[in-house]
Parts: sequence; C-alpha cells; structure tokens
Amino acid sequence: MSELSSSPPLLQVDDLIVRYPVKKGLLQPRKHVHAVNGVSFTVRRGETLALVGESGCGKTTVGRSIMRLVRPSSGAIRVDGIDVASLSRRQLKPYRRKIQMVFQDPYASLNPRMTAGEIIGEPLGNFGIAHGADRESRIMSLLERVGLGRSHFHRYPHEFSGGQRQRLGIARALAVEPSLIVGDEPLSALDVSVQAQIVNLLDHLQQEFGLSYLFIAHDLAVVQQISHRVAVMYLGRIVEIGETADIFRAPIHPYTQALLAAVPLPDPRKRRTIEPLRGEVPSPISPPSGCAFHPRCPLAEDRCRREVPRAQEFQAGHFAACHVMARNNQYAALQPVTA
Amino acid sequence: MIPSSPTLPLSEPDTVLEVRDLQVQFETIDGVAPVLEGLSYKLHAGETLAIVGESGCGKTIGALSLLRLAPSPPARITGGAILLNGRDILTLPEEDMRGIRGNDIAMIFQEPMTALNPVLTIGHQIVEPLMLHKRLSRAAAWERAVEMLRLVEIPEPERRVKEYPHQLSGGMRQRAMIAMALACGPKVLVADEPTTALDVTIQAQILALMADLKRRIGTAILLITHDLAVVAQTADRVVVMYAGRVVEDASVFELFENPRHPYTRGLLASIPKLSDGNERQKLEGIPGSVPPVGARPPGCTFAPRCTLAIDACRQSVPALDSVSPTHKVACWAVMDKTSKKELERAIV
Amino acid sequence: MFGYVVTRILSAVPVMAVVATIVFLLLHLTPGDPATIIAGEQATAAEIERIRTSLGLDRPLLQQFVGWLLRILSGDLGTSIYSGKPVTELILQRLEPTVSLALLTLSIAIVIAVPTGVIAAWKEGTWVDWTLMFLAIVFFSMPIFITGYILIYNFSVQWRMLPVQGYRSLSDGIGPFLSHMILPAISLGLVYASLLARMSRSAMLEVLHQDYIRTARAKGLGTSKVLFLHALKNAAVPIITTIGIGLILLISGVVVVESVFAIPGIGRLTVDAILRRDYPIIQGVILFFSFVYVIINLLIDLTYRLVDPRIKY
Amino acid sequence: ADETTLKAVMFTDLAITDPTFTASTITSNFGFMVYDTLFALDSKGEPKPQMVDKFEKSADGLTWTFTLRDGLKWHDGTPVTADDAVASIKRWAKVDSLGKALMGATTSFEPVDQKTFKLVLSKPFPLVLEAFAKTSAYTPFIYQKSFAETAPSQAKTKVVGSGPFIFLDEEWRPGNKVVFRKNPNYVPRSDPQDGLAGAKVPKVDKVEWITISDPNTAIAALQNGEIHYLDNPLMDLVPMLEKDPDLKVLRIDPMGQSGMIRPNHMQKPFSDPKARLGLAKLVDQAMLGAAGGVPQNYFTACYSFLGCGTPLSTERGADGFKKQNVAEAKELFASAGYKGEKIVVLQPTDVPVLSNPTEALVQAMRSAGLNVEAQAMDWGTLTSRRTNKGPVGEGGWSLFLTTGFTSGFGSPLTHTYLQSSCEVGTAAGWPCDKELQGIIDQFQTAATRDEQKQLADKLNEVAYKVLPYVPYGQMPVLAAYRNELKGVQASGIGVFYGISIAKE
Amino acid sequence: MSSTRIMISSDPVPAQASAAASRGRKIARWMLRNPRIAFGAALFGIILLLTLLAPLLSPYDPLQMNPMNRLKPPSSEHLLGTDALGRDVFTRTLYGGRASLMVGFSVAIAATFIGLCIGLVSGYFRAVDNVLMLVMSGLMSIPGILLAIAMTTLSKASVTTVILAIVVPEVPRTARLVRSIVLTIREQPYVDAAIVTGSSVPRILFRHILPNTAAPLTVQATFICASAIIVEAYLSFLGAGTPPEVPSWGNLIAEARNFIRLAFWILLYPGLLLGLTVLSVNLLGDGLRDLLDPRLARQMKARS
Ligand SMILES: Nc1ncnc2c1ncn2[C@@H]1O[C@H](COP(=O)(O)OP(=O)(O)OP(=O)(O)O)[C@@H](O)[C@H]1O
Ligand SMILES: Nc1ncnc2c1ncn2[C@@H]1O[C@H](COP(=O)(O)OP(=O)(O)OP(=O)(O)O)[C@@H](O)[C@H]1O
Ligand SMILES: [Mg+2]
Ligand SMILES: [Mg+2]
Repeated sequence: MSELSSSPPLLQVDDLIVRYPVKKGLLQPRKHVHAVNGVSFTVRRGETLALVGESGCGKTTVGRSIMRLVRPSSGAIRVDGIDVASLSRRQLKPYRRKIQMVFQDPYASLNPRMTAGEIIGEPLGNFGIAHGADRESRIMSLLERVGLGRSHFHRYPHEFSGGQRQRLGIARALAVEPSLIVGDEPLSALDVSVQAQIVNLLDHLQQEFGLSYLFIAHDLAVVQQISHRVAVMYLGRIVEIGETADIFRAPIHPYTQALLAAVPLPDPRKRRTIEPLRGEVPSPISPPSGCAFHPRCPLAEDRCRREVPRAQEFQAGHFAACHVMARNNQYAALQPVTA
Repeated sequence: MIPSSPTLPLSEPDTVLEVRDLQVQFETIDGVAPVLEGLSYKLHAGETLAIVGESGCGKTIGALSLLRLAPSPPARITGGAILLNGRDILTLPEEDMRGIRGNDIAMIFQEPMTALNPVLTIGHQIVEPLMLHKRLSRAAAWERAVEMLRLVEIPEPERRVKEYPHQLSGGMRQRAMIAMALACGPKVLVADEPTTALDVTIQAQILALMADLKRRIGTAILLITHDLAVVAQTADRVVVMYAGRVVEDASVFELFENPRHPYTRGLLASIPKLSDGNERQKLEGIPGSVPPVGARPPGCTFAPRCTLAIDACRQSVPALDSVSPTHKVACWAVMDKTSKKELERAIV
Repeated sequence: MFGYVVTRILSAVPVMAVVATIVFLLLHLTPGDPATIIAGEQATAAEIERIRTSLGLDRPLLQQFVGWLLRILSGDLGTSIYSGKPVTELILQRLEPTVSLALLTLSIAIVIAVPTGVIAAWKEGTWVDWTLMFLAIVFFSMPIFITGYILIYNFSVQWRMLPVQGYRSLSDGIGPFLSHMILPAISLGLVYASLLARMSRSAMLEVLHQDYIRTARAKGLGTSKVLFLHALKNAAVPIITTIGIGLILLISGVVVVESVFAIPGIGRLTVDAILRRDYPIIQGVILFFSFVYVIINLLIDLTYRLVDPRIKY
Repeated sequence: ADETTLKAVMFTDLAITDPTFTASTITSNFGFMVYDTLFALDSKGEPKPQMVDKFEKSADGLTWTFTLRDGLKWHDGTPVTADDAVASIKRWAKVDSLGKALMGATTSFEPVDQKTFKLVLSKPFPLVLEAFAKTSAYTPFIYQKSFAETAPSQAKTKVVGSGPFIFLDEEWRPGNKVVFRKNPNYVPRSDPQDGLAGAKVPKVDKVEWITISDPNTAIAALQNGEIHYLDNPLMDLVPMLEKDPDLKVLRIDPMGQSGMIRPNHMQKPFSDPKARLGLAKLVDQAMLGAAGGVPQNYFTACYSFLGCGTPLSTERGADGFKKQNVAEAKELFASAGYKGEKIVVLQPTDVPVLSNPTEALVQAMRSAGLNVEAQAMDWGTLTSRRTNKGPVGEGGWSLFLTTGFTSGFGSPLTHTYLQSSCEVGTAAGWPCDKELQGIIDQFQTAATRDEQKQLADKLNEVAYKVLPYVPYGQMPVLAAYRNELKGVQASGIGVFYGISIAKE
Repeated sequence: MSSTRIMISSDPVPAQASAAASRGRKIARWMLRNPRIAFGAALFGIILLLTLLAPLLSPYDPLQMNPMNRLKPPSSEHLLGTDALGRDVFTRTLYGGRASLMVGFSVAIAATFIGLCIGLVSGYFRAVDNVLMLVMSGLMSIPGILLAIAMTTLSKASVTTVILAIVVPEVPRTARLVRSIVLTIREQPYVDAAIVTGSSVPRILFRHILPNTAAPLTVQATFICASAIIVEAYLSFLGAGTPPEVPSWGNLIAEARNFIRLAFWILLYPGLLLGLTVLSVNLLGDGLRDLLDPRLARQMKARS
C-alpha cells in the first residue's frame, strides 16, 4: 500500500460545498439543504476510497458532484489536475471517459426499453469508441468480463436478476475504460449472496485494470472488505478519514466509534453490550451549531457546541475532526470496539 | 445492558404458534404457482425465532399468512395449518380472525414510513386496537397510548401522541409502530424486517429496544430478516428458507457454528465480517440467484446453485430431517453423509 | 397560511395576463364585428360604420388593447356593447344559477360517486366492480344534451312532474329551486359522477395496496373502518383533485346544460356574447373564469391540507 | 299575489333598447311595449292616428298640422309635448330611409305649441302618414326630447316611454328576461284595438319576456304551461302545436316574411344579370319552403317583388321563373361566361328557416354544375361578412339568403332590399340598375293607387330582368299561445296590450 | 409487447401452465384479462368498418336531399327514415361516422403531438419551462368549450377550424402530462447513467425519455379522441361546429334535435352510434391504462 500513497492523486476534492434550495412560497425566506458542507479528500490511482455515513449525510451528493450531475455551490473537484467545475459541456465529454458511475438501484439505472447490448454499447457510441462489428465484439468481451455471457446480449433488463443487472451497470461503466468508478451504494440493493459476487467482481476488475473506486456505502462490514481508505461523513462533513485498517482498529471520532459499535456481528457468541448511540441525524436544513455531532455525542463539551472542529492528523494519513479527542489525544489508548 | 446470552429453549417448552406444512399459491389468470410449499416451524413462548432467506423466498407471504392477510388475489392458502395455542386459525371465520389480529398476533413492518397511516395521528393509530380489542374507553385508550410511547422510549410522549407520522423521524416511527403492535399485549409479535430500512445506529437502537421489551413483556417474536448478523445478535432459533421451503431449522449457535445446508453455508460465507484486523478475507457468495415464483426447478430448489448437488437433488425434494435435537435440515447431500439411523437413535 | 393564500392569488396575475392577451387577440384578429350585428338585420354599410366609430372599434388594435387593460387594472370590466350594462353586473346576475347548478351537481355527484368508487375498489375485479364501472363509463360516454332531452321528455313533457326550463332562486323556496334544478343537475351530474367514481376507484385502489392498509387490517379493524377511515382519507387528495378538475370541466358542461334547460347562467351569457361579439362581456367572462380557475385550484390546495397533514404551506 | 304575469318567449333575446340605434326587430317589439307612435297601422295596413288626436292637411298637401291627444304622459309623470314628438321624428329621420326621403321633401318641421306641431313640405310626399306609422326596420317612436336629442349613433339606455307598459330596467336580465309593468296612467284611445291602431289597453300587471334559446325547450315550456306565449315557434313543430288542445296558433302577421336570395352584384358571376337569371331559374320556391320546415299551409310561393298580399302585389314578368329549370340555368350561366369559378354561399346555421333552404339551394346550384362553397357561420358573422364587397378570394361572398318583413315591401320606397341606386348605402348585394331605381324613384310622386299599380307592374317586370334579389316565397309570422290568453290580435307584431289571462 | 410486459410488474410471474398454451388459448386468456380492451376494440372495429364501408352499404348519397320527402319514418326504402331535408338517415349516419372519427383521430393525434413537443421541451429545459407552463395555465383556465366556440364562431367554419378548436384546449393537459413524466423520468438513475456515459441531450430526450411517454400518451390519446367526438357534437349543438354540409354525427344530432318529437329516429341513430363509439374508445382507453400501467392513473390525475 505504500506505493499507492506515493503516486499523485487521481481525484482531488477540495472544500466541496453543495446546497440544494428548498422549495418555499414566494414570501418565505429561501432555505437550503446543506447537503455537503466542505468536504475534502483525494483518491489515488488504483485505490478504493470508501465514503460511509448515515442516510442523508451527503454521500450521494458528493458522488453526483464528481460526476457533474450536480453543480457544486463552491469548492474544487480536480481530476488529473483539471477542475471539473470549470468545464464546458464539450470539455466535459473527455472528462467523463475518465470517470464513470455505478448506481445504487440496479433496476432503475438500466433503461427498461434497451437491451443489454444497447445499454453497454451506448457509451461506446457516444464517445465514438467503436463502431459496427468492433463495437459488438467489445460489448461481448465486456459482458464476459463482468461474468455474463453472449446469450445475454439481446435481453432486456427485466430478464436479468438483480445481481446480473448490477453486472450490466458495471460493464457499462467499464465500456469507456475509465480510471475512476464512483459506486453509489452499488451493493445495498442486493442480497448478501449476490453482494459477495459483486464485491469479488469489483476486486477482480481493480486488479486487472488498476481502477480506482470511490465507494459509497453505509454497510461498514462491506467497506472493510473492499476499501483501502475510508472517509466517514456526518451531516455534510467528513469527520474522519484514514487507512481502512487504522479506522477499524482505532477509530478516533466518537461518531466513527459509535458507528462501528452499532454494526451487528454475524456471530451469536459476540452479542453487543454497548449502549447504542442515542438520537438521530438532525436535519441538514438547519444543522446544529459547532460540531454537528454534538447533540448525540457522549463526550460533547461546551466548545463542541460553538466551534466547528477542524480535521487534524492524528497519525500518518489518519485525520479526524474532534475537539475532545484532539485535546485528549486519546486515540492511541482506544481499544478495538469488537468484543 | 442487553442480556447477551440467548435463552435456550427448554426440553418441551409451550408452543405458542405452530405452522404446519403451510401451502400458499398465487392464482392468476396465467396459471397457478406455488409460493410456499410446506412451511413448518414452531414458535415457543418468550422465544425469538428468526426466519432468514434471500429476497423473494416467501418470508413476507409466510408472515402475512399468519394473519390471513396475504394479498388475495393472487395469494391463496391451499393447505396446512396455523395453530395458535393449539387452535387452527385457518379454519376460523373472518369475524373471529379479526379478534386475533392485533390482539393475539401483532405485526410490525419493514418500512415504518409507509406502514403508518400518514393522515392519522400516531395516537389515533395506537388507540384503535385498544378500543377494538380491549374495549377501553377513548380516554383510557389515549392514556395507554401515551404509556406505550413512553415504553418504547419516545421522548415527550404526550406531545408525540398527537403528531402525525411524517413529523417523526424514521427511528421514532418504527418505535411508534412497535408501540402500536404491542398495545394489546399480543402473544406473538411478527416483525418483518423491522430494521432493514434504518441506519445502523438506529437499527442498533431498535434491536436493543425489542430485546428489552421481549424481556419485560415476554412476547414471543418472529423476526423476519435477511441479515444474518441481525439474526446472530437477536435470535434464539433460526429457520432458513429458500424458495418457499424451510431448508434448515436450528438454534442460533448451531446454525452459525455448524451450518449443515449448503445454502446456509453459502449465506454465511457471503457475509463480510467486521474485524479489527488488517486482513481481507475472500467472500464466497452463492452463484446464481433465487428462481422467481413459477419458475422453480423440480426437486430441491437450491440444486441449480448448489455445488454439492447430487442426482437425487434434481429429482425429489428432501424432507426436513433432524440432525440433532435442535437442528433440522433438508438436504440430500447432507443426509447422505450422516447416517440417518444413527441420528434417530441419538434423538431418542 | 395567509401569506400562502396571498401568494397564490397574486400568482393568478400572470395567468390572467396571458388569458387577457389570448382572448383579446382571438377576438380582434378574427373576422366578424359587433357593429354590423348591433346595427340590425336591415342596416346599411353607412350605419354600420357609424356604430363602429361610436364603439371605438376603428381605433388601432394596440390602442384598444392598452385601453382595455388599463380599465381592467382599475377594476372595470367594461360595459356590454348591447345592453349598456356593466359586465361585472351581468356576471353577478348570472352567477347564482351557475353556481347553484355547479354546486348541486357537485353534491349529487359526490354523494353518488365516492361511495361507488370505494365499493368498486373494494370489490375490485368482481362483478360488482365490473357493473359499476361499466355504468360509469356508459354515462361518461353519453352526450349531456341527449341525457337532458331524455329527462325533459319523460319528467316534464310526458309525466309533467317537473318544469321544463328556467331557474328559481333558492330565495323562492327550496321546492321551486329543486324542481327547476334537479333535471339539469342530474344530466350534468351523471357525467361528472362517472368521472369522479372512476377516479375515486383508482385512487382507492392505489391506497388499498399501501402498507398502512395492511397495518390497519393487521390491527383487526373491520372493513368499513379500513375503507372509509384509513383508505378514503388517504385517497381524498386525488379525489379532491378530481373534484376540482371536474368543477372546471363542469363549466363546459354547464354551457350545454344551460342551453338545454334555459337557465340564465354564465355559460349562456358567454355563448350569447360570443355569437354577438359583445367583446367586453367575452373578455370579462373569460377573465372571470380564469380567476375562478385559480381560486378553485387554491381552494383545492387548501382542502388538501384538511385531509393530509403532510401538506404545509 | 293576485298580480297577473304574462310570460312570453320572443323569437330572440332583447339586446338593445334604443329602437333608433338599431333596426333589429326585437327592439321594435320592445318599442311597441314602452313607447308610442304618432300613427299606427291597423290590421289592413292603413295608418291610423295613435298619439295624434287630429291632424289637418292643407289643400295643396304641403302643410300638415298635428295635434297630440290629451292625457299623454311619460312614465315619469311629465306630459308628452309636441317638442318631444318633433325631436324624436328628426332623430329617426336621420337613420330611416323613408324618414330621409320625407325630410328631403320638408321645408320645416317644428312644434307650434305644447300639443301641436307643423310639417311644411317643399313638394308633395304621399307617404307622410305611412312614414309616421312605419313598423318595419326603424319605427318612429316618440321619445322624451332629451333622449331624442342624442345622436342616433349614441345608443340610449335609459328608457322612459309613454306606452302602455313600463320597462323595469332593474329587473332586466339581458339574455334571460325583460320585465314590463302595466302603465297605470296610460290613457288609451277610445276606438277599439285594430292591428297596432286603436286602444292599447294593458290588461295584465306584468309582462315577462323570457329567453329560451332552445326551440324545443321553448315549445315544451309552452305545452307545460310555464309560459303563455311563444313568438315565432319553430315552423316544423307548428302542426304539433295546432293539435294541442291547450294551445292556439295565430298568424300575428299574415303577410309575414318574404324570403330573398341576395346575390352579390359587385362580383362575378352575379355581376352579370344572366347569371342572376340563371340563379332564379334554379329556384323552386316550394322546395326551399319545405326545406325551411314551413308547413305547406303556411307557405306561399310569391313572385311579386312588392310582396304578396300587399296592395301593389303583382306577378308581372315572373312567368319564366315559376318552375325550376336546370338546363336553362346552365345555359344562362354559360352565356354569362361562368367557368367554374368558386361561388361562396353564406349559410347562417343558427337560423333554421334560412340554413336549410340555403343547403337546398346549394344543392340545386351544384346540380347545375356550379362550383359552390357553402360557408357556415352564425347570423352575426353573416351580417358582418356580407358587408365585404370584395371578391371571394378576399373574404367576399357570392350570395346569401335572408328574409324581410313583407309589410315593408308594400311600397318600393320602404323596401330597402329593392334599392338599386348604385350608392354605397344600399343593402348588402348592392344591386345597381338605373332603370329599376328610376321606377322606384317615381313612386315618390305617384299619388293615386292606379298610378302606383301601373308603376308596380313595370317595376316587377324590370326587377325580374335585373333581379336585385331572387324572391323565394312568403310565410306568415306566427305565435302560439295558451288558451288562457284572451284578446291576442293579429297586429303584425307581437304586442301584449289588450291581452288578458283568463283564470280557470 | 416487451415494453408493456415490463410495466405490468417488474417481477413477472410466469406460470408453468402458460408454456404449453396454444395460441388460441393465449388470445382467449388475454381477452379474459382485458375484457374492456377486447370489447372496446371489437365494438370500435365494427363501427369503423361500418363507416368505412358506407358507400357499399348504402345506395344513397349522404348529401342528396329531397325536401318534399322529409321526416319519413323508417321504411324498406329508407332503413332509418329521412331527415328534415329528405336525406337518408342511414346513409348519413354511416358517413357521419367518417367525419366524427376523423375529427376524433385528428384531434387525438394533433393534441398528443403538440402536447408532446411542448411537454418535452418544458420538462427538460428549465429556461422555457416557466413561460410555457404559464401559457398552458392560461389556456387551461379558459373553459375548453368556450374557447372552442369562440374559435369556431369567430373564424371560418370548417372541419379544420373545429379540429383546431378542440385541439387547443387539450394541448395544455397533454403537455402537462408529458412534462410530469419527463420530470419524473429525468430523475431516474438510468437518465443519470446516460448523462454520465456521454449521451447528448437529444439522445437523452428521444432515446431515454420519449419512449416512456408512449404508454401514457396512447391512453391519453384515446381519451382525447373520445372527448373530441363528444365536443364536436357539443359544438354543433351550440351552433359552432363543423359546416352543416359535413354530415358529422354532431351535425346530424344538432339538426335532428328540433325534430325529436316529430321524428326521433333522426337523432336516435347518430346519437346511439356516437355514444357507442365514445363508449368503445373509453373502454379501450380504460383497459389500456390498466394494462400499460396501473401507476399511470396517478400521473393522469396530476395532468391538470
Ligand atoms: N435534489 C435534491 N434537492 C433537495 N435536497 C436534496 C436533493 N438531493 C438530496 N437532498 C438532500 O440532501 C441531503 C444529502 O443527500 P444525499 O442523497 O447526498 O445523502 P446520502 O448520504 O446519499 O443518503 P442515503 O444514504 O440516504 O442515500 C439529504 O438531506 C437529502 O434530503
Ligand atoms: N402481490 C404479489 N403479486 C405477485 N407476486 C408477488 C406478490 N407479492 C409477492 N410476490 C412474489 O412472491 C414471492 C415471495 O414474496 P415475499 O414478499 O414473501 O418475499 P420475501 O422473502 O419477503 O422477500 P423480501 O426479502 O424481498 O421481502 C416473490 O417472488 C415475490 O416476487
Ligand atoms: Mg445516497
Ligand atoms: Mg419481504
């Protein structure tokens, strides 16, 4: 992993802020959903960065901003050093060959009226990558690469099972030979047995093509399986980021700790005894002052209510944003959360 | 805080609910297709029984059939029996069945958002079964509703009782749902994926709450889920379903420590396990996917995905047989290896 | 809430401006001119010219448009070219019959249609559903005037039970009012009730497949509670929408019914005005309708709130 | 509660209350309710004094002195004066053709005192009394002076009459009903009612004109007893009404209306008289009548331009036109140089009595090989379309059907449709023929009946060559009413004085 | 068929029995499942056939009049009697169907097409959306029939004018329906996927969004067709319809209404055929709606 960290970042996100206007009457003041509130991270070549967090914390929004499906309110997204936000529609096209996306819902992300061949062939046609027989053979090889057969070429999505559909989605993303694939919870709609198939496929593809993944997920167990580094989001901000092993072994932020503690273990002998985190994620329309986590945090202090904590490096490549931990510098003392 | 050791079933505990060879089919104009082909299990008092299986294997239909609420058409119960305290409720007139719903058997559903009526207050929805089954006066029922909300640890229950579902967060809604289900003190609580739609932190809260309530009220819980981790954390016993049939039925320890059915093994091998180590194990997964209703293969339905499948599997359906007093499995391959006779002796 | 209402009413302004422009252009860019009609059957060209000048119809179009707009903005819809009566007064005179007809039709339709829809949805796929919906579609397919004639012929001409035509104000007593209104309201109501019944059914079907209905039944509630409390209250929003749309569609039907039953309502006023090219009335009435449209939509939105607590303003 | 209210459905809705502003007939009807006239026609069509008590004519016929009756009062209580009468007649004369002719022959027309006014002519004018008693188109009703002094192009809406009924403006619902109340102060003449002349005695407390636009509904309402009187019932249903024992059908105006086919004299093909002759050859009057739904016993084929049943009626020159002759028509069109150009026929679909005959005529024209395009429109559009003098390509037209009150046809001077003066102001169709117009003009000085009759013969003969329009028959104006109504008279125009409601 | 199958349920339940079913039984089962479509289509087909075969079925010219032989009751000579101008009612009723159906079809096609264009543009391009929707709201707030009467009476009466007059009030409804579909579909992940994979705007519009409008628009078009046939009759009834020369059902009924009490047959037969046609088209539409997508009902509701 050391050679990974030395290579220059493929994707660099700097202080990304995305707000959605909330529809209101003409007379009411305009409100915003602060979906992403200053997020920074990098993804290096061949690396998988997992973005985890509870529902509504802005994971998808980060992914969509990178794909330029959403226009950020501010901040920079650089791919190979080029700022995505400044690209015109035409310039966007080559950019999109570098980055592709796999979507959460394997049902809704495939046009039900197109055959598997057409779906995978679409990017090939759009980017003028291949034509005629060449295109067909490329489609075939893509199908095979994701574990589908030639016989699937003329089938429609509804004739596939969930896992097969997700394979189609991956094949489509692979068609343009991207460097980075953003996967927005690509596993969460699948059964465990099928999840495992896809995890293995993604792993395999990464090794084969040196792909990078930005892997959005909320299932921490899966994340540990697949990612090199993990970023934990809470209410529009990254509260902790670091190497997977570090995060799982020694989480710093109380939220990360709580999150890990909440994951049920598939072992009846290891039943949880820790009291679950209280309360729920507050509304991103009016996020709490200071550290957004403070209302739920067992360690919250006065300062947390007032001041937004800044990310600090606790260990090489392991950052967290927490006043209390920074003060106590207790991370080293933390015990692994699993019993 | 939560009792961590599962309560092991006694040698012959009282059975609250027994499902015996339940058969359900879908009858459409296109033809008839079986959904449940002989579902059997027992639920004992004070026990949590988990039913697991992949999507589409008939868990929900099975659960709804307990209340005779499977969507009809197309679903129709064509055979078997459901014994509640020894009485077959499939033979009851609809009138009496209503007296059982919400009173003896209560249910909570996966989506707390859609399972609560959005246009009625939480209180109203909790009060309804109380007035109906317990014949409480309106005032008394409302009082009890507030109590129930307090029981499920909803803060400010006096205020929340007058609110509508959309004013509550997802976790609160699921708590309200539980309060509603438990209002009449049912003997059986059927929970169909009660936490699937929730975040892990909230899931942990709800599971903790359910465990706590079970301890305090003693209701038997039928927990339907596809998350084996949740099962491991909460269940006493586990029934594994595949394509409308039970393939394995075991105590939670036996199941996780000594899974017998290839399907169960596959499931377990598919679960990524959270560890504090650095190692990344390889997940195995199960090739293929659950056959849709109406396209199930003959013989053992799992055979096409099974690496151990033998000829017998493709020809006839294996019966659910005991491999230990608390462990049953339906698999030709497994049965082949374990001498049946030997087993029978061991049980006696 | 109040702010919302004000905003909504203000949002009517651009809509009405569009309507005003459409109507003005429609009227003034097409042939046919009121002067010749006013002049009478035997008038000569010179006399027509004289009247045209006196009506200001010889002025440039833009000048007429601006003048008219300015007057509207000052709240003056103008006066009828013919009777010289203020358009506002004419509309107000005609309002009562039309409103009574619409409301009575509405009540009849709702009383018939909603239970029909509920029952059909409940009995989905059975012969009850089939019969009710077949009847609904048959009535829906019947031209209103034919229904009207059939009713007049039987109830008034043959059996002499009810008057043929005309309108009695409610202030003349409920008996005369109803006896004059019942046939028109039925002939209109059948179409409208059919629409509403079909919509109620599909709204109910949609609701009946929702999870919370299953929850309600899992609590042991009886059919009528489930149907009329849990389901209907949720189906109310689409039903109310249909009632609203229907109310707007009703206006088209009212025009026909008012002709058949000689009811002095707004529909007839407009048709007469169009035939005579009484521009101020046509413009006034159509503006009025667009205002009513906005108000009806506003009322519908406000009613949503009554039935659905999720809707906020 | 004991008030008697007569409910009537008129042939159309009252839209305008100023009878000098519009020539529309319903406004005339309205005038006869609330206003009074100096003279009025009796049932034989003779002018008889009405507001005028007595009048004198000088021996040379040039000076006329009129005295108003005693007791004439406006509805506001003020007395009717000679001033009012003179101002009203002058206002009327600005718009009415006969009035213009009269004024053209007048040196002075001034009030003498409260009740007397004097007319001094520059040359003899035989139709002075006919003019004052005119009932068709513009009727010279007497208004208050203040009313009469506004220009006729300015419609007056405030109605203060001196007639037998008072108009209740505040109860007027345009498009729905017009309400009149009995004028308690009206002093009727002592001679009995005869046509529009004689005593006008209001015998009911209220008259309501109700608008029912659907003719079927109107008839059902009459049969159901919801209304008493139905003006101009749908012709087709008249036989049914006649069979109803509760109803009577009366020829209110026995001479009724005359049908006219108006070709456009300004544009091809009908600018050529041969084409007009051809058109006339295609007309089968009985067929057009039947198409219009006129029961046979009510229809009169009429070949007199001055109307049938009028004193000057004549069929001279009409012999070749009494039978449809398609072959001849074809020839005539051919010789007029017709080569299949488009002929645009205006068809007023909202007037059944015109629309159906139009369709029948169109069919006849097509059978003669004419390229006809029938353009459907409502009567309102038609009246405006017909003012377009241009070729058919530019919104012009070739012919349309209309009717006129036969009573106005009796004299060529009052017969608007006959005027062929080649001036702008003639009726749509714009016939232009010096010879014909010459004959018409001679009527201004034709004093004796004989002279007039001779001229009339000549006129009819010339007119059948020139064909300012093609007549297609005559039908009475009818009214149906319930038996309870007593005293309904054939007064030529529906009036409601003299009518009482008998209580069962 | 594949597109419709998708819409029935994303998880079809094929039954074992169906594999062996013969073609005839398949059709029979299809009709059993969609009795409204089957019945509606059959009825509509018969009517269409009758009108198309009019020249073969009737010896008369629909315009040939004979005023002297008017209002004759049905006889062997005139199967359904004659009308007020002595024309053969049977012939006119058949030919009338041609005009009425033509109006119905034309209106349905035109309104659908125009509404589709406006709806697509409005739904996809925010910039013009507000303006277009404002104009649509304006048009919608004018009661359709009044707008139509104004348009037909104020301009030259012709079949085209009538079609236009019926189309205009229908357009906003269709446009809104399409717009709401576009707004929903453009939120679909597969549209995002198309954007991400470099699809151009036209490709997204026509390949990904447009096909989704086909089913609801087909249903909408049938309802528009049915309503257009009725509206044409209303317009004729109010004296603002197709030129009387055109023997549309509306005209036949309008002409006949004055004679109901003398000769009811003139009104009865065109009226009956009109009603049956509208009924058959409505049945077809209803059936199609449920067949194509039960969820469609919701979008139809939102169309106003
Ligand atoms: N188009 C939008 N308009 C307005 N608000 C939005 C929009 N999309 C997302 N949001 C809001 O922004 C916040 C972040 O949403 P986002 O979808 O990025 O979260 P997420 O972390 O992906 O959640 P999940 O796990 O549920 O997918 C949420 O509160 C969401 O409601
Ligand atoms: N109303 C219905 N119509 C048709 N098929 C249905 C219906 N309800 C359920 N099914 C089918 O019945 C089978 C069993 O459904 P069920 O809901 O019991 O599965 P499940 O095990 O609960 O799955 P999940 O984990 O996805 O909830 C599935 O294949 C499903 O597609
Ligand atoms: Mg997301
Ligand atoms: Mg389920």
